[in-house]
Amino acid sequence: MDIKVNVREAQGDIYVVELTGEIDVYTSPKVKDAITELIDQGHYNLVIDLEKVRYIDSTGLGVLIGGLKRVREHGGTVNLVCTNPQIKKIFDITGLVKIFGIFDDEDAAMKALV
Amino acid sequence: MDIKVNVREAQGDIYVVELTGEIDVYTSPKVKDAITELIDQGHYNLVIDLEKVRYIDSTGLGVLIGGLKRVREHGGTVNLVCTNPQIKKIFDITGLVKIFGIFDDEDAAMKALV
Amino acid sequence: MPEHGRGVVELRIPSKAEWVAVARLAIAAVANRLDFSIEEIEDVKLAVAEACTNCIQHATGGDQIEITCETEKSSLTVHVKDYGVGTQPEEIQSRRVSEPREGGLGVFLIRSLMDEVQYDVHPELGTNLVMRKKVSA
Amino acid sequence: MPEHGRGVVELRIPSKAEWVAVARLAIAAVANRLDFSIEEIEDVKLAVAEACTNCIQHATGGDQIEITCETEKSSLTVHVKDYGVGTQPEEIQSRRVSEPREGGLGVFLIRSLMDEVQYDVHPELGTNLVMRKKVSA
Ligand SMILES: Nc1ncnc2c1ncn2[C@@H]1O[C@H](COP(=O)(O)OP(=O)(O)O)[C@@H](O)[C@H]1O
Ligand SMILES: Nc1ncnc2c1ncn2[C@@H]1O[C@H](COP(=O)(O)OP(=O)(O)O)[C@@H](O)[C@H]1O
Repeated sequence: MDIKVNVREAQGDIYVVELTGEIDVYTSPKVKDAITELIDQGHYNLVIDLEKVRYIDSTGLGVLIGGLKRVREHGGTVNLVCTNPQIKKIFDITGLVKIFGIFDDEDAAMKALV
Repeated sequence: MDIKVNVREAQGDIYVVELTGEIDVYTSPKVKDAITELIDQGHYNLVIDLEKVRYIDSTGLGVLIGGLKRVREHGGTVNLVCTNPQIKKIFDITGLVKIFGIFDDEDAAMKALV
Repeated sequence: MPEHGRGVVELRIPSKAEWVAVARLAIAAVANRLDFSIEEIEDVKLAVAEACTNCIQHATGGDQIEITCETEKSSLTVHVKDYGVGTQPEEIQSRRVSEPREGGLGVFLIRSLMDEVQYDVHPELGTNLVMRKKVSA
Repeated sequence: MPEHGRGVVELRIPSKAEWVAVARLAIAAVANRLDFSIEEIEDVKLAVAEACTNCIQHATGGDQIEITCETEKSSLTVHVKDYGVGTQPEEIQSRRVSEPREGGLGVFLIRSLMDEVQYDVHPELGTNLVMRKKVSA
């Protein structure tokens, strides 16, 4: 019932944000802070890896959408890594599948950014 | 929050009862039934494998103690397989470590019976 | 398990973000008593968490959230009640996402994940949400 | 997590075996809000479950169990209350096991796993158990 945020630089000024745990109204501010910091530093191409996320609620989705909106203003984008069926279902029913690129692994998410 | 009971015959008329799940006031009658059935059929040397048990309470301990008492009346015994530290701790603080043979794997528990 | 309990479980948590996880785990344990699939249990978990999140974020002044679960053999009904100064009934609506926006997904998710959803809004007394999920199998 | 909430969480379950798992998971989620180790959380879980089990097995006529958790930064206090026709105070005792016996381990475990344990027995009104666990770290 907690979230771990791990940020690392990949090739070509892409940053990978790897999240572990549960993203809810309590933990999402921590995710938001990490994404905001990257954007403030001028990094606009992000891969957010949700493979180790067991749960996400609407505040978590809001943080992802907020990040996407900000990087888009700078010509960047956010790709997601997610294979968990329950979480993919949430992106499906909210229509967010049409807004985010969702990939099966970090490699694919990264390649789609370059 | 459920228990699965798997009974199988091993060599030398030893029976192995493999439990998976949580043993509490709700699920322990199912464990008791399985053990009682074996004893009623005349099997008095049992290995009860707790490796896949994540939780046991006093009613679960009561079932194990009850089984041990009954097989002892026929010269048999019950050996346990358990390495989970939290569960071992329960056997420790209740003093049941002195009453049960507790082993790291089924092989060891079985050898000690023969 | 042969017998599935009808029963009422009540939970009361402080109306603060850090306690939503308690509601989530408790409701999952309650749902687990019924014949729900894992996916259905996750649905109920998220719907109840969204409801709690809305109490925390929108019900000004309420300091407790009351969650009442009524289980029957083939359905679970959950009441989520707050005592905050609520919203106008017309505020509560769900919408599909056509362009990225940060808010407004909670009620939409609740309506999507549960079979029946009813809001009982008393702007001065708080909001009472009743939602029901049927066992599909 | 930087801030640990003081707060009160209340749970009410039917006094039936199948609901103890709900209390167990809810209390684990509450304990998880404090700085308890995994082992300490397991201790609290088992102690609360044993208390509920005793309500179910010994508190004749009570149909509900009320569990109240008070969290502070460095300790968790749990009240487990039933409304059954209870026992005589002297019945509730814990003992070490010298020979195999099926019963009588519950109260012993509660006293071993928690830091403070107090029974408040009203033979006609029900039993109120208050137990407290301190965060060791
Ligand atoms: N418990 C509640 N108390 C007061 N207002 C509520 C409550 N639940 C929902 N609402 C209202 O419904 C609106 C939609 O909620 P939701 O779909 O979760 O989106 P968001 O929370 O992002 O606004 C909220 O903005 C709020 O006005
Ligand atoms: N909530 C309760 N209501 C009535 N009696 C209780 C309660 N809790 C404990 N007791 C009494 O304490 C005794 C010891 O309980 P315990 O150590 O759990 O062993 P057991 O349940 O196997 O008897 C019980 O037999 C019962 O008489």
